[in-house]
Amino acid sequence: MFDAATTPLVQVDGLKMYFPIYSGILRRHTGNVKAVDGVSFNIQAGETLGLVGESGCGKSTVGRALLRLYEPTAGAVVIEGEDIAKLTPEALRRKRPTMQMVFQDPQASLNPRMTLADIISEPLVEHTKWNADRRLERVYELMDAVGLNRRFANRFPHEFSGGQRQRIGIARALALNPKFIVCDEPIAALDVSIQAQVVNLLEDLQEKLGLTYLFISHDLSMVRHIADRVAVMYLGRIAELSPRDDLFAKPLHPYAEALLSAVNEPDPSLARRPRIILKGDVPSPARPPKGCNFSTRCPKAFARCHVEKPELQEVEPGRHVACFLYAPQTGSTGTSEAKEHNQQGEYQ
Amino acid sequence: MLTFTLRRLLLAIPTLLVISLVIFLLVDLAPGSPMSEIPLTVPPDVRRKMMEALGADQPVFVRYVLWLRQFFWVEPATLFDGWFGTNWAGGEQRILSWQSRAPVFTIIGQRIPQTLTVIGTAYLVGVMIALPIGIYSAYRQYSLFDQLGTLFAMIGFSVPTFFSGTLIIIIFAVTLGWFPTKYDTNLSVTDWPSFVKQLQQMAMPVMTLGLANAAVISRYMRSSMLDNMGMDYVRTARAKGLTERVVVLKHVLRNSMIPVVTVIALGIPSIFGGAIITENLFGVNGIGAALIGAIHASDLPMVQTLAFIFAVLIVSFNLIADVLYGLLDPRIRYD
Amino acid sequence: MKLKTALLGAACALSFAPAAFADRGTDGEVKFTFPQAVSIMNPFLSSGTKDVYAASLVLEPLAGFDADGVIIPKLVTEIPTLENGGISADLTSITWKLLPDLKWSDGSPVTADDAVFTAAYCMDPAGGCAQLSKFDGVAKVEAVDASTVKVTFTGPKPNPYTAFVGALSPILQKAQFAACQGAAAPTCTDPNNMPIGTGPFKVTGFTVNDTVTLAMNDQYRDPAKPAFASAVIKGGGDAEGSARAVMETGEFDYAWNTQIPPDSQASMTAAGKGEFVVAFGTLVERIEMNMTDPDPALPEGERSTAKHPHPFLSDIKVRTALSKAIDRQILSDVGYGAGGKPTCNVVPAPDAWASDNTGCIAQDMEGAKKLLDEAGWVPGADGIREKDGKKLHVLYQSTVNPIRQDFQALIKDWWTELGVDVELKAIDPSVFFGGDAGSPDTFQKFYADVEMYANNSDGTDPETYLSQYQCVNAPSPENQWQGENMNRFCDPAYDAKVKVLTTTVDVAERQKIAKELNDMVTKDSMTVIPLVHRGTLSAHSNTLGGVKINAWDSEMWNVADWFRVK
Amino acid sequence: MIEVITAIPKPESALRAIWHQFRSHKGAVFGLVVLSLLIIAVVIGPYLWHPEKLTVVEALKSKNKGPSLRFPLGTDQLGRDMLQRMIAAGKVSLAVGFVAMMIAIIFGTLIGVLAGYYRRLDGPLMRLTDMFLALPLVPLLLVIMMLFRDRAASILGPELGAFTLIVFAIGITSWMQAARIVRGEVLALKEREYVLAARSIGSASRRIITRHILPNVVSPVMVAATLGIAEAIITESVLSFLGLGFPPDFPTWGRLLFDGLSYMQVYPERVIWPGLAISLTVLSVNYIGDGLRDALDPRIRGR
Amino acid sequence: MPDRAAPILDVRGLKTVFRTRGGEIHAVNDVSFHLERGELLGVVGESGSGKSVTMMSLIGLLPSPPAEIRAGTVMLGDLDLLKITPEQLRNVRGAKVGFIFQDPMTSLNPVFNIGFQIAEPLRRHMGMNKAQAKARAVELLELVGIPDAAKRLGDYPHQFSGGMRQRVMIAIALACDPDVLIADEPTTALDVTIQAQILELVKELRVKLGMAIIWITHDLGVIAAIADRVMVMYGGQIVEQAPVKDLFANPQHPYTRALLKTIPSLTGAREKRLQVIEGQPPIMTTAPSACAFRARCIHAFERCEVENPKRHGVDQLALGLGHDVACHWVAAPVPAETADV
Repeated sequence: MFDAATTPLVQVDGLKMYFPIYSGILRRHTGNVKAVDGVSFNIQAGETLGLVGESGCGKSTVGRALLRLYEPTAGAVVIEGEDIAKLTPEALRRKRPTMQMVFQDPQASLNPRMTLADIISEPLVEHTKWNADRRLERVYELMDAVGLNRRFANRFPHEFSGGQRQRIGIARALALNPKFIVCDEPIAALDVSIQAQVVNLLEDLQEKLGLTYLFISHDLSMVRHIADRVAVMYLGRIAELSPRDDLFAKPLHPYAEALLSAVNEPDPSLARRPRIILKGDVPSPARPPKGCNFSTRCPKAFARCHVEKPELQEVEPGRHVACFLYAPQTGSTGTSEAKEHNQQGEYQ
Repeated sequence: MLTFTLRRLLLAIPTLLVISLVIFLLVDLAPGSPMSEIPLTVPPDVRRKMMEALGADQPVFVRYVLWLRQFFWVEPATLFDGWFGTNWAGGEQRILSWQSRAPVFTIIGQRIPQTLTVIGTAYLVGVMIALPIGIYSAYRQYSLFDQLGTLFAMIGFSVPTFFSGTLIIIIFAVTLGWFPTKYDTNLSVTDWPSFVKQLQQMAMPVMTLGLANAAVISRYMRSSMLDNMGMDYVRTARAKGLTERVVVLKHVLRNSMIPVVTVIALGIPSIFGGAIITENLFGVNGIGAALIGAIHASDLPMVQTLAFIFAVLIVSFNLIADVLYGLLDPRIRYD
Repeated sequence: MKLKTALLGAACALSFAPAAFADRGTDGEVKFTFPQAVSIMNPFLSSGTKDVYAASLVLEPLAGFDADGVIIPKLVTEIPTLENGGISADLTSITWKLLPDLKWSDGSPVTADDAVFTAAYCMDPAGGCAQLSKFDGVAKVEAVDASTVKVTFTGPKPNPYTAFVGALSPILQKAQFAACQGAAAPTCTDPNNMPIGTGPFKVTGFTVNDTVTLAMNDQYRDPAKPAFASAVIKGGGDAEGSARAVMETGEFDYAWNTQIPPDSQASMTAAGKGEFVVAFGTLVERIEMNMTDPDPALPEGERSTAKHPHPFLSDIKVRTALSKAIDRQILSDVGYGAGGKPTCNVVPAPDAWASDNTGCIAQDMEGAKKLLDEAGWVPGADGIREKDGKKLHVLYQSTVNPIRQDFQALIKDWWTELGVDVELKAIDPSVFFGGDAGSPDTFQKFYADVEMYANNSDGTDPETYLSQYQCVNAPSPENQWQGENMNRFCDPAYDAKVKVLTTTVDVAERQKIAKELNDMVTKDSMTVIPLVHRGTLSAHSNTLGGVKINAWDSEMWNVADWFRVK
Repeated sequence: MIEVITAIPKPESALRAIWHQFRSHKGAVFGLVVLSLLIIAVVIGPYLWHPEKLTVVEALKSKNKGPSLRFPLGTDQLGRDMLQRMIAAGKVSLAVGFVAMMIAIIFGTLIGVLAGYYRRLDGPLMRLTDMFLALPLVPLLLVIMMLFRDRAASILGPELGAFTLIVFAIGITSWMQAARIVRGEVLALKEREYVLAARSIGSASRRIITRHILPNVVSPVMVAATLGIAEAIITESVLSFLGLGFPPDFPTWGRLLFDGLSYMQVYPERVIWPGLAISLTVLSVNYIGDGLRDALDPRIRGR
Repeated sequence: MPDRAAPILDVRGLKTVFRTRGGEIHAVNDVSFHLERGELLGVVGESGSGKSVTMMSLIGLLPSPPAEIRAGTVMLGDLDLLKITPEQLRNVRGAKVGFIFQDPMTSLNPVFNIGFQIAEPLRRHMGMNKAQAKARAVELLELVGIPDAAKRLGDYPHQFSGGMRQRVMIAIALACDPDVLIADEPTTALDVTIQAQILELVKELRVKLGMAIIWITHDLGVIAAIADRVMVMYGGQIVEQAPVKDLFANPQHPYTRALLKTIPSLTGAREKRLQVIEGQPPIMTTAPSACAFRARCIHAFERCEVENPKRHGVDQLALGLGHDVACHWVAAPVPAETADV
């Protein structure tokens, strides 16, 4: 998985997505909402990268900027060797079939006035010259693949339950045989008993079709289940990017740690992680703190955190953390110090 | 909020300039001549001389620039002089009506009071009728009252005022003899009998216009109330144990009023613009009657000035509606 | 002879004053309603009838006309005539003697200077005076002494009663208007709205296009008049509303110009609160035949000009046939009721000037058909007459006006029966009468085959009116379409006869020539088809006494004599 | 599997579903019935009702008659049969109302969609809309009619020319409300996830607009449209009154109403018939609009 | 149970029906439960399981029409909330029963400041004047942990973050010291770190104020963290009820079991594949005459198709105290083997 020889399917480098703020009488550009502020990661073919964080941290914006549904402010998004961020509109259009998206709200992401068949065949209309029969055949194939009864082809979205709608959304995303799918909180709006169905479906499809996922979610337990590696975002930046098992066993970044501790384990018999209650709220992305973005709420923050932004660095093999508590892997003192801090953190 | 308002005001200036030019050209292009009311016995050369005396023979752009100057400098200066006794206008030529040779602004000044009283009252009455109807229709959606309210609104939409107005005259003035058919603009309210007289002469135009206004606004009120009746905060209010009265008339109404107030604000220019047909029908002789009279007589300076004032009012009240929205809805802050 | 009638007229007017007449200002207020509101009180700056009539309550001419069209003195001691030497023997001057002790409503004396000023005021080329034609041919106006005004003409003037005669040319006060001459005339808002006059009333309040309030003039020359202490003129609305306010609700005493359908007249009269009165002047509703070709295919500038005669209307048989097919009595009944009567003359009144031409009154559909057959226009398969493959298609234009639209509908029916294909068009009056050379829809351009409107002669003498049908007066691109000869009638014999008329002094002779001219454009050539002799319909309440409607001067010519019936 | 395919309901059911939903709206059904009757009356009325052609004199003998067997709606001041005139007038009025409304709606929707969808066009187009809203309507109509009447008449003939010009003039001066409503809706719709989804598929803007935006602005447009018909019919009557509408012998309901006003007191039925016809049309169109709005929305329909 | 004091809230045989154009929806079917003083009762179930509707039925918060309460008694102390007049019911709402809703953004009226919104129930029920209400509002805001409480009274809901808004909602619900607090998914719309804050707060307040709480959620994790007792709802019925430890340690109803399995664990062994409950929750168009879960139940057998199971507790089954379950298979698990394949 970490074989340097294989080029990753998706390479994101220094992605920034600023939404400008205009103010004053002359509507001068006076600032930016830094929704995504310098994010870099790779996704290998066939891998699932989990992207977690709280609402407003910019995780969905990353997903959308990745498919250039937003025009990124800076940075490169290389998918299969082509920089999505710089393609011409026509080239981008031709590139679209390789990368698709599954949306959060299955209600909102389906046009209420189109039938299921119309919705699923829309990408086919756009990108193939197939006739209606050929398209319908493909629609049936896809419906079979996502477990929707063919009889439903002429029904409208509102006639389906949430889980079925999400299957429609997935079928639409699959229509053009994409390689890479951004799953933007695909289960957040679903009931618990349905979430599992959808996650299983995504996993099955990945296995069958060799898909690559960017799985955006705020549900840590689901991410733990599906992702191979996990990136934890906070206020537009990646706080930690680690292999799944490492992260869940021992989060390094204080934020990741607090986040994991806040999740309520449904099984009282299992050992509960000591809860770290963070104080206050997430700052506004329009006015991020001067130093580390997490410095305002971090229980371990020290002077440097308030003046300097830590970069994401590899501190252990495969584990990247943006925190001054950890020195880069090459240094030796940093690690032990970090561990010390970490220990303290655990028993707060 | 302030910067938003200032910005919108600045933007309004070029918009209004363009509008003024378009209006000027449009009115100028329109067919008709100020000479049409001159009897046929007046020979052509006399007519021509009369046109010259009006300045109507000047090229249109010359007249436009002159008009701009008069509108934006001479008239405000004259007004200022009138208040403070200064002499900014320096006796410069004001905008004169071709029809009456009187300054257009003097005429407008004479006519605003009755337009505001009558049309304003009609609007007010319309709003006062519409709000309860809209509120109750929404509160009892699909009830008999709601159906009747819908019918009332539809009738208000579909009956032209020249029809309803004439009908009202025949019923209330001719048959019942309750109200005078001609509005006396010289009546000044000084005591109780004159006040009653004023009420009597306002009754019919107010009825005619009130019906039309109430129809539109009650629809807005109803749909806005319906939008808000289902909101979560209504449930919260009920969960607090508040009475239905407080829930509906305080919590729901306050929210529903936000869009309705802006709709009401957007309708205000039409008060100043007068109601052409109604004013004419009842002899109110306000701004609307002045406009239609000026159009019939091809009194271009009058039409141009009135049309432009109307445009200014529309643009201003658009702005006011936006600002009101921001003031009423604490969630909205224009930056 | 003329003096005699004039004096008789004056005596008549005076004797009308009932004995019951009490003192000035004892009858309260008289209320007028005009469907068109008063714009200005200076008739020199607007010749809108509403303005002229309103002003006539305040401003007076030297002499006016009574209800029979007889000239009567107003501010002068007597009417100047050849006999009394008031008119010079060579007909080039007329001398007026002002009444003694005549005062303006502000108390200052009326002098000959005021008349001199008034003439200068109107004749100033920059002033845009609407009554300039009243001073046509006036060389100079001078004050012989404080009470004598002498008007000198450029040549002999058979009819010298133009300047200072009638409501259209009253006397202005020099003191008030001195600064308002020439280009400044329109800017003098206050004098224009509240002129000082000699009439029975003076203006106390004026709101443009709305209301005029007046109070009795304390300086009025007859100390017993007016009976009313105040007057108010409320304008606006429509004829219906005005009539209703007098006839049904009784809110007003007098409504001018209440032209409403005959049925409504009847029902309103039934309410019993007032009565309608009609004044027959010279107004004639007529159809003008276009003698030139209005074909849109012709190049602009040649359309409707003498270059191209009309393809079928130039044939007198067609014109006559169209006239014969019309039943004028029906038109009059349907449109005007008591306010109209069928006529075949363009000059229908006064009787002495009107031709006894009644040949067109009876409808003759068969005769009309025969004429068309003779002219070669025979019915085609669709019933429409055709000749040489061309259909008989008539574009018939008029102004927007319910009665005219009824007329159009009726006449269309008759003409359709005749086998003529009729296309109707109604044009907004402000465009039709606007005279804008840029508009295709003016009555002068006459881009249609026939057009219908009403026109009248100003005053009792039709000379100017009849002279309009001279060749030179045909509207054309050369004169910016400003002529009055709408149908482009052109007959050298007619022009010659008009010339004779302008130099003839003898009234009887003048009347004879006028009748001949009338016949030439009507029954002889059928270029003008008169339809209805129209009166002005007004209404007054039963409590208003002294009303004597007048078609030759202001309807309020004798307002000083009006009183409240108790 | 093949069995399953054959069992798939055909899309026709959608139409039936719309009809089914529409039928459940009592007001809409009433509106449809009334409007259909009016349309049928004006379309086949002339074939069923053709009173004998009277000469002017005969007609005038029976002028201003009240309703009778011979003249079901009475006669006018010239003795013309009101029923016949109402039928002829209805054809024109209904046609003007619908066509002018269509023009206004199409134009307004176009402007609204462009302004809402393309951020760069938003400012200029909305200024244009403001300007039209602020323009004096009557002079604008006068100018349009004056400039083009002759040309239209010469190309299309006096009646069709007048019709074309009138509906165009009314359309061009009444699209602003629709444009503003549509723009607001489009601004909101643009942010919906399904539009984003369409973009992620690579759909062109044109297709997104036609497939995703337009169908979803149907409801507000429907409301604007129903109001538009009434306005168009009444505006036509004002135009005719000012002499800028149809030739004077060309009756329309608005015109009959206007003409009848002078006779209102004596012969009230003269205004009642056209007034009733206009009001019924507007009323029924409004109710149909209500019903259609519900019926076209699959979410409501499903319930 | 009989030896303990009478429950603060006792609900018996509650039936609620929605009348829609498509027919009736039986949202709550014969629900009976009780709430002890000072107890925190967790209610879990998927959306549409009737948990919110049940709680709103108690104090008449459902819009009627379309909702209609068909049967049942709701005893709050001595009052039957279904029998008293609307006016009396209003006196209960906000005073004796507080309510917290899911979405703190939409549940607060956007156009009134929070000071006003907190003061409203105080003035209505406690008869306080403006100044008293204001003082109490400050106290309440401090109680729920809003810093600078006095200053923030004049702020509007949109000026607060999601967590802070929910604290305001709690302050409103607690304003009149209610005996019962009903919290309808109060943390679902919040981020986990904020949810943790709110849960801490509620735990604290319980200790401080000692009221009984009904906590509706679909998140078993939250239940595990704070509840004393749990009710599991499905198809408008209570299918299982137990003290919290008992439920997690010894779930009985197949639905409860499946639900616990579908949720991946954060700390436990990572399963290769998630357990799934196939199918969809039912829409109850008729009153239940069979087990509502039968279509998705791996243990379903003939009896499940014909008879709606009754709840059986400690008397009939070998369960812990206060643990009962409505399932034929649990009551007589004979044919389970055949169905289990």
